[in-house]
Amino acid sequence: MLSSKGVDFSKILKRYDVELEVEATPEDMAKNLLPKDPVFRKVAEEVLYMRLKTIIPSVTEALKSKDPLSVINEGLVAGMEIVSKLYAQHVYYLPEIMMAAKTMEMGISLAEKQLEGGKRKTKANVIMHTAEGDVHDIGKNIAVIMTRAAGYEVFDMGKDVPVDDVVAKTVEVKPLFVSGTALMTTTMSAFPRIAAKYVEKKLNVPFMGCGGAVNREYSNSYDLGIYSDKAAQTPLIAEKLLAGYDWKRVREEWDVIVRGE
Amino acid sequence: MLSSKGVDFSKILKRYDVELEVEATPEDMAKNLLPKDPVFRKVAEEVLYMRLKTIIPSVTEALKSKDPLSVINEGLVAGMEIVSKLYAQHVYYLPEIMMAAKTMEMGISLAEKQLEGGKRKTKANVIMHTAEGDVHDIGKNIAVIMTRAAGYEVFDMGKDVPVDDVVAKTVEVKPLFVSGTALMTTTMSAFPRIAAKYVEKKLNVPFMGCGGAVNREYSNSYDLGIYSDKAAQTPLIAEKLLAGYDWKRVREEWDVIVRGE
Amino acid sequence: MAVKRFTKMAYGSADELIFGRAKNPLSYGFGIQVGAGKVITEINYAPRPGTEKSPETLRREYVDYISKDCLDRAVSIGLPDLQLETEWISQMSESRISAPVVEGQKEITEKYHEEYGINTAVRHTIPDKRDTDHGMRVGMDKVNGGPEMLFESAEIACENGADVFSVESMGGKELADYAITNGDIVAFLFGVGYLGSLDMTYIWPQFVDICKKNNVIPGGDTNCSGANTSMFMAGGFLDNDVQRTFSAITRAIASARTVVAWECGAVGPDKDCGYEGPICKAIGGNPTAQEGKQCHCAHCDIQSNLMASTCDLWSNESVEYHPEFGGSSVQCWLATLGNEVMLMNTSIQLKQDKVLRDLYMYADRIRGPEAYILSYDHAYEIGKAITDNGNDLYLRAKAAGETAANIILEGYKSKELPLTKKQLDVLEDCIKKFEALPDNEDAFVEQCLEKYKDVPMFHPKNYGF
Amino acid sequence: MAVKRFTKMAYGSADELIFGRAKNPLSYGFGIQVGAGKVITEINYAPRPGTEKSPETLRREYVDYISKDCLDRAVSIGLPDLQLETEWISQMSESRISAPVVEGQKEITEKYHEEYGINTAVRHTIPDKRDTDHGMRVGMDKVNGGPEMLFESAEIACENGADVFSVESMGGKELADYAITNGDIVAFLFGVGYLGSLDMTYIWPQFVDICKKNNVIPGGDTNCSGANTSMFMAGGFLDNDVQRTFSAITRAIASARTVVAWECGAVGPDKDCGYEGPICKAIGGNPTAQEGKQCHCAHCDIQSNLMASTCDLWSNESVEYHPEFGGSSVQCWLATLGNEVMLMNTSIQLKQDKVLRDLYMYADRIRGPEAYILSYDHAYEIGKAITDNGNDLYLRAKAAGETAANIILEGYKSKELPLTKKQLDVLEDCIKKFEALPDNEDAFVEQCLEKYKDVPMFHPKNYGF
Ligand code: B12
Ligand code: B12
Repeated sequence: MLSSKGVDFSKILKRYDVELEVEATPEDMAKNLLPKDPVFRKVAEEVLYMRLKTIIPSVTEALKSKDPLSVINEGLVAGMEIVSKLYAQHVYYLPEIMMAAKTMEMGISLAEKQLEGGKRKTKANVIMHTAEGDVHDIGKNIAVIMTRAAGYEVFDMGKDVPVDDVVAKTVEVKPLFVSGTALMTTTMSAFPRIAAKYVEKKLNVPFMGCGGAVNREYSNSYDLGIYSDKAAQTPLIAEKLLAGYDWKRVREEWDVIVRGE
Repeated sequence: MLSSKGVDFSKILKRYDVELEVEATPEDMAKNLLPKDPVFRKVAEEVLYMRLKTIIPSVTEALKSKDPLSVINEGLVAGMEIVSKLYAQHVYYLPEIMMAAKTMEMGISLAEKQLEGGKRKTKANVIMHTAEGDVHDIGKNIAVIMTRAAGYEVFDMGKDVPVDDVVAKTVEVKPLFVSGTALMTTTMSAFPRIAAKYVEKKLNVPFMGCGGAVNREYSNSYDLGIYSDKAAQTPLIAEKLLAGYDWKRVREEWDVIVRGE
Repeated sequence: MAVKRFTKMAYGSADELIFGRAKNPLSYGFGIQVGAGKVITEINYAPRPGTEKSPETLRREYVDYISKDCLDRAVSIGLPDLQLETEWISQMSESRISAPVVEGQKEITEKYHEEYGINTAVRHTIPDKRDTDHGMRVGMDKVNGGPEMLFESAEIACENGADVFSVESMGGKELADYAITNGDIVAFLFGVGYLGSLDMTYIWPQFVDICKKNNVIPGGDTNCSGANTSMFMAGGFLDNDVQRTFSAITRAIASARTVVAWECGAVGPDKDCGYEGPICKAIGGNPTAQEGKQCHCAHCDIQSNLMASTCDLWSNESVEYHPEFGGSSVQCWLATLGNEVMLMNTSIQLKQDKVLRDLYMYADRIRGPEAYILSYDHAYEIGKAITDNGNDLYLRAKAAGETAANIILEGYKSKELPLTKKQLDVLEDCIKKFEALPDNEDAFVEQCLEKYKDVPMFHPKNYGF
Repeated sequence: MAVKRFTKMAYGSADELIFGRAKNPLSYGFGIQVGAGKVITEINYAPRPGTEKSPETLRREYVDYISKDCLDRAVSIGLPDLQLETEWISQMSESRISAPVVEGQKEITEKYHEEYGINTAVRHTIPDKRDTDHGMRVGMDKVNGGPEMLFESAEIACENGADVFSVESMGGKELADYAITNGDIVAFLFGVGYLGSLDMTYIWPQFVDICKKNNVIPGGDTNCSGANTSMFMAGGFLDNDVQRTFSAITRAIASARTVVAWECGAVGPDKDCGYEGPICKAIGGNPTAQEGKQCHCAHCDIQSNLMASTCDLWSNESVEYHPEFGGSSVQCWLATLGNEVMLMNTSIQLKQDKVLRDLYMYADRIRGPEAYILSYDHAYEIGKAITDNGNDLYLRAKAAGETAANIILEGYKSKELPLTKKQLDVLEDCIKKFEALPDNEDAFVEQCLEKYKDVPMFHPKNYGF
């Protein structure tokens, strides 16, 4: 092997990950973001630090002094919102998102048991699936978790889902929007087929085409189609849909929306 | 410099040009293709061997015993047809095509002087140009020559030709088809604009979109649009148009047409 | 077909590992010789959306457009050898869709071989559409017949003209997905290192039989579904959804799984997208297809030059067919790919191949932990850890992971390989988890079956439990 | 600005010619150093059709999409330096269209430099839209004002933030087109070698002034319109509309023209698409941008590795912006391009750069006559023929062409370089035509003005006659 003695590797490559390392710890960053109230703060911290083992006792404890809805919103969801911020700042990464979401969900199901009707009111229904013929579902799974964490009721239909099943489910649950994920250029053609059936059935539901194979141009090429590039963008777009934007307006203002401004 | 002694270059690359060299000479190949009649043969040979200096005397001589139209068709054009065949076989190359065409055209203008009306009947009018904003005209120039050589009256409008000028010329000369050449993705958008104006004006003229930037998909993306990949394909497509094919049928049978079958 | 585990390295030392030469070279197709002193270009492609509509349009896309374009460009630039790889799209499990493609590619590669003297071959890589919920072994899936379909696809490929057969098998994927998204290295070891190896031990003897019957080269498999997903999500310096130390360890574990195909009688070349190739080649001595510098059409990696240092075929992974200024996309990528191959072959002819190998390696060695462990010296060490435990599927995969983790830690401590604090944390966490593991298979399996019983889509019966 | 003809070679021997190091290195932009021991990546791109519609959409395309994508990917893969090149599209002659792009690219390159520490710069290459029929010198074109527009474009680029200025000037193109399509080497010598040099001597001092005033690096020019068109039409082994011996000679002639920019005060880097770069660098010692292996997105060439052997910047020529599996097209090509650069820089650090240079060179040396004459030993010889006649624009271009022709003939006779009969015929024909030429400028000019008076679009007044 040639010797690398005296080689100046910085002339060859730059380890931007090391050079741009974020020094802050989750603890530092969360300090000013956590709820002031000590009870909510405790619950939020369980989510923030992904304490799967202590989330149940902590929520149980909190429910003694607070009503279940505020435990959910001011404790559990507040914690998850900090997680999302840390993720955006490259302090947290995917596994943390997944674990924190799991922690939060455990807390929510517990709190929901004490809620009237047994279910908190979510922001809206959403359907997600991976396209017919396509088994690439990791991206979809991530999007599901992030969308749930943002307060939506997500119907996850799984992978390789027939077009007609998606349409039937849409009729059934009247979602705010439906997303499809396709990682193959040969499967993404399911999207316009679904959208066409919506149009036929006069279902005015935005269809979000996503996944590695899909690009914005493609998702904008059929009526009802909108695009999302990264799982973390879903809540941003969903919010606008909630606020009454239709698919055309989402398309027009897309660049601004996904910047989160 | 490292020594290349003993290096087996065949392990690195293959000079397919040398290995597949066509042994036949133009003389060999033309033998059975030349007209039998010695007068026409002489004229055809002048074209075939690009004899710019003797074409005039030879045609003058031929016109003494033959009528001008057959000198053109059975002598000059027949010679050019052989040239096209040799080109297809990689015995002749571009410069030979250009020189032979020049030779033929000199002969034709001479023969035409003795024709009634002073002009031979060409197969049809054709308009060619390079797109507005685009100066890449070599490909167009080659296509012009090849189309003329195939017996069409070509109106060469040059390069960077405004859309409206093309439309006006189309109204004027009623061509069999119009071609545009674009080498830049930012100029080829002139084609659908031209085609749209034809549609507006109810001009049923096929518009052939060509040039390095253009692909078949693009040329087939607007009404009236047809595609040609190489200059040598123009006569093949033109023939079908003459035979009454409309732009839709040319599109459908394109693969077969350009194979010359 | 008897399964023969690797308990000895094919190579006596790391320094023997080099591109273009394998211990067990192969000849196949129309004049292709792999691992015999020359690197071979392998081009892969994806059809345009919509062309899957009918057998005719798909055949035309693969044969008349894609294959023809590739062969034309290969001749145009003077490339002496070209292997095509067709990764079957989902629809091709149906014989009426796939058979015409396989036949057509055989025909056209033969035609170009005869007309131009270019050496050609086609690799067919079939999809593994088994569904863990429905069952992964023959007879289990009464709904879709996924396992039966897998072997049928192999037959279609082999009977209609494949020169090399490959698959990207899915055994262990459900746990790999879980492991990667949750950062759980033990789940990966269990899913990919252990269960994946069991699954391959189940499917590969059957593939090898089908290949032998049809005189087709049984190439190999890859852990695309595991280690590549992990690498992909670790990404470049702006991504790292997953930590790169984690993904490097998953790669090492994956190598213990990928070699199973060869233990079952496959002979290489394995698949380009198995970045574990350097380790596998060191163990088994069979030719390996790799990708990197010219596979950015398909995905971004940060060990692009390094991957060339030990390859026998050099691939672009895949590119969608569409137009570019320079021709069709397959032509453009083929040309840059082929030129890399020609550079490697020039170095062999000029006896400078070891220099070029080391340049490739050093260009990326410290770019990330995965590059670091795939540097041929380290790849050899990891291979050694596997063969030292060759007969124990659990221990060898664990040894691979642990060895990789320690190599990275050593590299960091010696200041050769920089790491971020987070990368180091995750690395140390993995080492701790490895250390806490039982030292025998039974205890490990028992522990994992319990721990991962709720992982979605995981059913122990799929692996013979 | 005084014009100083090259009458001496910048280098004492061919062996000193190598990638990453130039006699006259340069620093500019945000930390970019060229020719100072490191090769720099230069990426070029074309906007999607339709984006030229408005200043906003075009700026967004170039800055927010293309430049951002490139910079992101450069950081992602760990590339230390990146130069962007914007080849202006036709519409950009209008300041309201081009100024926002130039400004925007300046801003974003600065931002990335500050945020990530990546070294960055932008080269702007303006179009030469002068029309020979309307007149090519200032004041001649009353219709479109083409010559005035040319210098205005230079001002727009330089005043709004270009780091490097370039142009692909068109002097001699009308005769080059004629020469290439008709196989007339004398027409090429006259049009490109002689008239083109006169034209560059006219325009370049003015460009250099504009650059100096704005503190912009005057890079250089290229004979894209001549020798590249010829190379393009000679193509690969399935094309050769033009014979490769012919196109190789046009390349040598073009080098005598391209160096004129430097004689007028430009300092490099010249343009990637000037494959005459190795010859120019040998003569002038300025850094040169080159392209090859990773420019197949733009066009097919058959000297892809060889062109890297003497480059200072390494370019992809151009790729249209569109999606690929691996990201956007610019990202995918940038990554493979950048990896080549990182390989070169690794070889410099490991002191194996001369080995890698020779591997690049031998990979293509005998692939075709053009590669053969651009091999650095031969490039040096051709440069020498030019500097030996440095003060005579006619004789030096003729010497370049003749020397190239003789190098090819020698290569053929010594059995190093294979040629087809047709290639040999055309070569011998060119040599004969060179030999028949007069030995002084006046006689040559007189003869050509008469011979080519009917060439379409040729007007002697454009060149001061
Ligand atoms: C991992 C992988 C696999 C794994 C999949 C594991 C799994 N559980 O998903 C396995 C091994 C199973 C696999 C199989 C195959 N694969 Co695969 N695979 C990949 C790979 C390497 C990475 C994909 C991935 O997981 N990316 C990471 C995730 C997180 O990204 P993502 O899904 O795009 O999601 C992100 C965004 O898109 C977005 N998103 C996604 N969904 C949603 C939804 C919403 C609402 C929102 C807002 C956002 C969003 O957010 C995510 C994160 O930000 C890609 C390579 C590549 N370049 O993409 C090939 C790739 C997709 N595979 C490919 C192929 C060909 C195949 C096979 C056919 C191979 C074969 N012959 O067997 C089979 C397909 C079988 C089938 N019918 O589907 C090709 C597809 C080419 C094409 N034709 O288009 C690719 C591109 C590889 C290549 N370059 O050739 N593959
Ligand atoms: C030569 C050339 C030039 C020459 C043109 C000389 C001339 N007289 O045409 C010069 C130097 C002038 C030039 C200038 C520029 N160029 Co230029 N140029 C090229 C180059 C290298 C070759 C083009 C060529 O002549 N090909 C050979 C001919 C024969 O091919 P063709 O025209 O396609 O024709 C064939 C077929 O298409 C067909 N055909 C063509 N027309 C017709 C018609 C019919 C009826 C039929 C049947 C067939 C047919 O038949 C022909 C032969 O079979 C290309 C590279 C490339 N990859 O294409 C770039 C290229 C086209 N140029 C490019 C650019 C950017 C420019 C400039 C803007 C550069 C600048 N900044 O100055 C300017 C443009 C100025 C303008 N407004 O147009 C880009 C375009 C990118 C884009 N945006 O789309 C390219 C692709 C280079 C690149 N990869 O970046 N260029």
